[in-house]
Amino acid sequence: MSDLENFREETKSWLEANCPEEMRKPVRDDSDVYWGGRKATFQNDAQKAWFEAARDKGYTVPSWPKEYGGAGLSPAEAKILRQEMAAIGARPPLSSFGIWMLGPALLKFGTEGQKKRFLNEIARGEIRWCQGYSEPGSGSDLVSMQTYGEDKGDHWVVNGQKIWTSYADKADWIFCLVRTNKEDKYKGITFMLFDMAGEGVTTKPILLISGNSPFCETFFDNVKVPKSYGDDCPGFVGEINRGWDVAKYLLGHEREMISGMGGGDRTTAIGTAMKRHAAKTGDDIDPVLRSEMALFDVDALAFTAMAEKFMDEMKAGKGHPAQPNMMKYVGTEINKRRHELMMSAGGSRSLEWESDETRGGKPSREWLRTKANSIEGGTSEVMLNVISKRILELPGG
Amino acid sequence: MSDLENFREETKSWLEANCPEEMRKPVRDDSDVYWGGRKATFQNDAQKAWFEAARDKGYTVPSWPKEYGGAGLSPAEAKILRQEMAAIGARPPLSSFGIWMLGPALLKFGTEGQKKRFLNEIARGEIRWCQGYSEPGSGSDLVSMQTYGEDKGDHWVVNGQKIWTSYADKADWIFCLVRTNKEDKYKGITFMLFDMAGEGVTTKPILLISGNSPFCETFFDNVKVPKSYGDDCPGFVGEINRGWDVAKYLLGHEREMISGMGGGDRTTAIGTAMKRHAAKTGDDIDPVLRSEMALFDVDALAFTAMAEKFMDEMKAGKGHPAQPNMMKYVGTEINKRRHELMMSAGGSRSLEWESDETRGGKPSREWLRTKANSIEGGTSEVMLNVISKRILELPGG
Amino acid sequence: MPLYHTEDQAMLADSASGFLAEEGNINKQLRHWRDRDCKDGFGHGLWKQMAEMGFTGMLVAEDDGGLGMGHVEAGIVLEEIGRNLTPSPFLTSSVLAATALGHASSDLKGRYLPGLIEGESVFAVAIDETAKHRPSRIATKAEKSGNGFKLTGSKSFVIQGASSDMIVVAARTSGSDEDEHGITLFAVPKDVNGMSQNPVRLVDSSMASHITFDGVELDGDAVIGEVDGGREVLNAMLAAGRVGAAAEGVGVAQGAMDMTIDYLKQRKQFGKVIGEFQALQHRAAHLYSEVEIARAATIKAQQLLDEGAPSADLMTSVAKAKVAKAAGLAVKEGVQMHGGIGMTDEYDIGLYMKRDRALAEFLGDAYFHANRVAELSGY
Amino acid sequence: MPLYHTEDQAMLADSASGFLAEEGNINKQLRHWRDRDCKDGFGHGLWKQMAEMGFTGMLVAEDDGGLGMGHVEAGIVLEEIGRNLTPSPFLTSSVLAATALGHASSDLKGRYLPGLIEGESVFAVAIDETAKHRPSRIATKAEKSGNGFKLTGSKSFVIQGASSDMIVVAARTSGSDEDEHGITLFAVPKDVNGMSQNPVRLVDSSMASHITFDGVELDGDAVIGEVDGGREVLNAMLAAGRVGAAAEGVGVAQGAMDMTIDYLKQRKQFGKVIGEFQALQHRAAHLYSEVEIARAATIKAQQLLDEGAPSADLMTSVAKAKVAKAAGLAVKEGVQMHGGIGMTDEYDIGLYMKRDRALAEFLGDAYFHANRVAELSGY
Repeated sequence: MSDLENFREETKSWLEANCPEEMRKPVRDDSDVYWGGRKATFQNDAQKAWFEAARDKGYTVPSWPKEYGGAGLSPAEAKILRQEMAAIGARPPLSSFGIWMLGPALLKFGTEGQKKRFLNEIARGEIRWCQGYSEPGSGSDLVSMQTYGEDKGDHWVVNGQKIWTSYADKADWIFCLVRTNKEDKYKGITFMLFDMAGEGVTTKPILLISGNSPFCETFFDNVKVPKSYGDDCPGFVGEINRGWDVAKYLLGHEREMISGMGGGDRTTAIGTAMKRHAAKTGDDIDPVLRSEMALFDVDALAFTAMAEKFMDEMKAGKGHPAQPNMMKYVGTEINKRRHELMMSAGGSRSLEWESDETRGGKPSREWLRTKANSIEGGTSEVMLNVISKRILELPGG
Repeated sequence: MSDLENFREETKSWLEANCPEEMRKPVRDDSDVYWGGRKATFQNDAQKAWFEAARDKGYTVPSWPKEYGGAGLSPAEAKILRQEMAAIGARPPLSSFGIWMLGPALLKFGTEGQKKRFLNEIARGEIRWCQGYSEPGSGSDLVSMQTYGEDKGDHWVVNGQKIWTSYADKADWIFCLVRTNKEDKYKGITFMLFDMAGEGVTTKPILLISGNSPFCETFFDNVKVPKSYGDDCPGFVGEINRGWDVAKYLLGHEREMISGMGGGDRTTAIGTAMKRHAAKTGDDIDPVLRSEMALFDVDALAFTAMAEKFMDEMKAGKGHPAQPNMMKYVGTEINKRRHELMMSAGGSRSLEWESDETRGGKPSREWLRTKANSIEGGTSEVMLNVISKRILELPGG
Repeated sequence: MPLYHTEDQAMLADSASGFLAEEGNINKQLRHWRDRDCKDGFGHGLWKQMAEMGFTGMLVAEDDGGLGMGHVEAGIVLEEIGRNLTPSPFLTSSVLAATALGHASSDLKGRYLPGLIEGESVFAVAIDETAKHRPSRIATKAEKSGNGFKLTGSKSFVIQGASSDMIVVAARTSGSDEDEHGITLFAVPKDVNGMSQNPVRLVDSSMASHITFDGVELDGDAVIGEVDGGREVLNAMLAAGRVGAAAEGVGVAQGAMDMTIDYLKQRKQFGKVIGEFQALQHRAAHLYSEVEIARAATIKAQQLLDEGAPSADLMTSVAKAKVAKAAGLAVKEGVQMHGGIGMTDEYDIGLYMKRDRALAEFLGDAYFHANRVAELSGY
Repeated sequence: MPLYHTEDQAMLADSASGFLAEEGNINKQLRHWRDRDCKDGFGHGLWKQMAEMGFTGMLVAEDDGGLGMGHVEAGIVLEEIGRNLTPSPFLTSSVLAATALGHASSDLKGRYLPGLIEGESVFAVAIDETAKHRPSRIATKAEKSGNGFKLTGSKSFVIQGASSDMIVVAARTSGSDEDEHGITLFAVPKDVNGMSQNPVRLVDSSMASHITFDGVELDGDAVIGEVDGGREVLNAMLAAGRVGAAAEGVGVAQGAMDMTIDYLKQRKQFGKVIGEFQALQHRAAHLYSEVEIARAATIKAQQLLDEGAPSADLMTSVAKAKVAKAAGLAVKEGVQMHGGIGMTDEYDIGLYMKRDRALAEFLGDAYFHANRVAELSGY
């Protein structure tokens, strides 16, 4: 039996022994997700047991090196673990922006000291991170951000405001873009790391048109950010004033994550579900709406094939490097259309905002929430700009 | 009985007496249109009789002053004539770019001598004019035209090329934009008038994707254009180097003519006709195509109302002066969609290019011809630019 | 008649826009009542003011104490209501119910119209029985009992049902569910025994009721128009309501568009005002065209309806569908062009998106009416 | 299997694109034959060359002397055919007819396949009987007569019918016009008595025949597959032809798009290359996305068909519809972005528009297949 086959057997039995039944049920909402951090509490014993078992095995971040809290799995082994977890529907033992965003950045740009400290804290779920990028004045034009850190020798004094900082009110630390040189737009930003519990940091949750959201506004009023947290552990990633390189890397990383979503995973026609739904309520689907669904399903099912092709090509290192922008553009636009059609099929019932029959207005709130898909993580307009420049190589503009 | 009622009665009886039966049948194709000019021949005696009666009455250009060959009708009288001619389906006795384009320009910018000579020639169908505007290098960006007239004192020597000159191969004279000052883009163009029979003028018909067309390429090789055709009759309209003012006026005029078209006049749903047509051939209309037709008919019938509103507002001097650009944009896009749907409804039969059943490929040739609607007389892109600048007052760009 | 407003109508438009911008604006009405979780979803004070402005009885015949105006005039008020997202009983009470009552006995008129004209009363209409608009199908039964009727069945999407003093209910007095004939309209007063309402808040913060009738006893004089002959009145009511909803939708579209164009002129990115980006300019210009056309179709439908022209029915569905499309585009482009802040409850553009959705669904969405255009055109 | 080409397939793509760009390009083939008003609409010389390249017998089983390749491989050739607008019998003969003959008796195979593989023979298929594709309805009758059949009826839109040595005809041997069962396919040789063809030139310069069968006598061995059981073979033929047409359509879209993007980089207006205008950039980027997705759907359908997966049928209609939409957008944007010269016969972009139209109609247009997607999905 090959090593990989061995590994698969071991993994199966380990999961069997360590992943409780309750942790094999689909995640219903955010309360089922364990985010870790200082203020974290467990939903139940099962969640605690599953997290701790995974943490001790390094399976909160399986492919990270052992010395940073991971299990040092090879890509092939990591894939097997994913497959076996999917097979039993195991929930992720730990979720966090540390794992998704800061981790990859540190693995690429961090010092040994930073990796040892911060990656282990992330892997062990001790520190929950949030991301400080956008500002009210700088959305698509991120690099125009103004939050400023004044150099005070061994530390900076940071003043300014960030927006769209997810879970800032729940996070312990923030990785944050701060301007440290007003002369140079691109080479004047530093990628800082600091504690949200520090003096002068306040957060305010943002109410969306769809209702409550994880997003916050975050304000910095003379926040002291040390340039070093000790031996070989600077308070910033990469070089001072070169934080934009780190940010760009993470944005690409983020876009790739998003580009996999948005209908790409769905393979059933919307019309099928909608007709079944309408039949329950004694409705039938209007012929013109039916046709719109048919035309949508052509686009959506074709995009499903595109998503599969995109993933296959990514794995094989084929395909244009800017292709994630196209996937993000189309995927989010399709998802918006899907919810428009679902609202139409649902009729007046789907307009209800708080009723029990709609579980608190799920259809309309989800419909409204999809409108952000084509804005967050790079607007559709920016995606189209990138496609025309980098893929079609159209000039200037 | 009021003067207008009198006029209506007189008009009725005059038409009754002078418009032959054959001239009350709908125009089938270009051969039914009398364009006048030196080389003109009449299709039949009826066409000759109708033209001559109208010419002698001044009804080839009813609202032009009598001294220029018109009948000097007031707007109210002209409207009555239009109504009564429409009532019996009378064909226009004479058609020409002289009537539609040059005439209005001369009435606004021409000298008395020019009006006396050229307007009378137009009204009497003696001279057929064509328009020399576009050049291969300058389509939407008309003012970048290069055809150059070198000043030789009492005349210019013109060299260059025009494109899209309708019926240039059949026309006697041309009104033509010629650059007379290379330093000033806008104030360096002269609106010249000259004889196509002169030395150095050659024309070449353009074959379109839809087949033969009235369009030509026109080449000028050292063409001599006199600055004057005699007392008070210069060889140009307006001032030298200020021809762009005349051209702009005519472009606006042209856009207003076009903006009335394109579905604006149609009031019956496309689906009705298409279903009848399909039934004849034993076909039924696919449900999704039917829905597309329904959605189209919503747009087309709504645009019919818009066209009526637009005309009413124009007559009353209401509405935004740039509104014709919107009408042109929407009208042409709707007309293109209409023919796409007609082709789909017609199926493989409508693909035929030469067959008798399709009268020589009428459906497919007309479909292809509509693709020029959103290009000629100002592209849809230019229309959208104008709307955003002049109506929405969006900045620069 | 030319397709633009007469001088009188232009004057009405001026006063309506001034009044509603002042008294009916988003902060004073929609947000005010929404944030207080008001059970009506609108303000009775404003309703009184609208009565003083002479709006409430616009469509009521002069003989019945109203102004005897037409749908063009009602549409002028509705467009301003749409532009300001003003929550009010105008569309349901002064357009739909008033149209039905126009066909009612002098007794019923006397009972209900004065309250409407005074802005004292609020009325609702109960037509739909499933989540999609399908007036061809009326299953709610009204059986003869004594010299009256007994009402049994259920209705949904009854806007402001729980706030209403009277509800116009379409019920079946004979024939089967899909029959053209056999419909009767009833004026059902609030608090009748056997009527239970389940009011729910909708996405646009308005209130709509699911109503069940469990053997509700009605006098014979509650009948509006002819017994079994209610389809005609129902159709008149639907036409008035649809062209009215179209007019309000034009206002929603215009309001969302104006707000977005303004934003394009202010918001800076990449060192320039985003309104300078040609891609956005072209989309804005296209949106402008669509809104203009939607308005033209609506005015045309209003005029035809006022003239009693046979083609009014077709044009009404054209207008309702076209407005739904144009307003839908306006709010989608509005949120997208506003970017992130367009998603926040703090900004108004999202409120336009919510209202547009509810309004488009009311009395038949774009798909319903496109299909109706095809059917009326014989295909 | 990953959704991209294997090394062998990539090699095939290289040789096919090189060969067709060189020998099958627009001037050498489409314009050449069109301007000579060629009665075939394609060149037999190129057909021979395609045989030498090994294309003609790609889908023919190895036991039958072919290469036994799949629809992915055939699609590679078809995409290049589409890109170059190469007129050829490949789609009708090597894909549609070859698929039918794969179900035929060894006798029929022996009679027809060698000629196909050699590039000597050309075959056509006769399915449609009205102007719209509707294979569910087969009215052309084949009555038993002696030990053979007698064919009566008419077919339309038979591509290259007049140039063909044999035509695969779908006829009814039992049941009524709309019946699933009772279809039989016949291999009808040219010049049989009672078959009259009316060949017409189509918008894309290809030739299509209206064919009438007036009691055409056929031997029993002309039957392909089972008597009355032809539906299965017909469906296999349709699936192969549709996914093939989709592949060719991807080539048409790509060719039109590439030509247009190039033009955007060269054409100057208002002092800059028009490709700098953001409105055109966004439309071009959107077009790129649509073409990419259409290609992905097509490859997916090809793979599923080669695997014999049950979902192949659904994905085939998805691909045919998506390609029609994407290619339709490519040629419309192509002509519009070229402006005036795009309307001239001198430029090639108009030829793409013409071919796209004919190809989209062939074996069912976007509306037909969108409706089919709905039906296959149970709504």
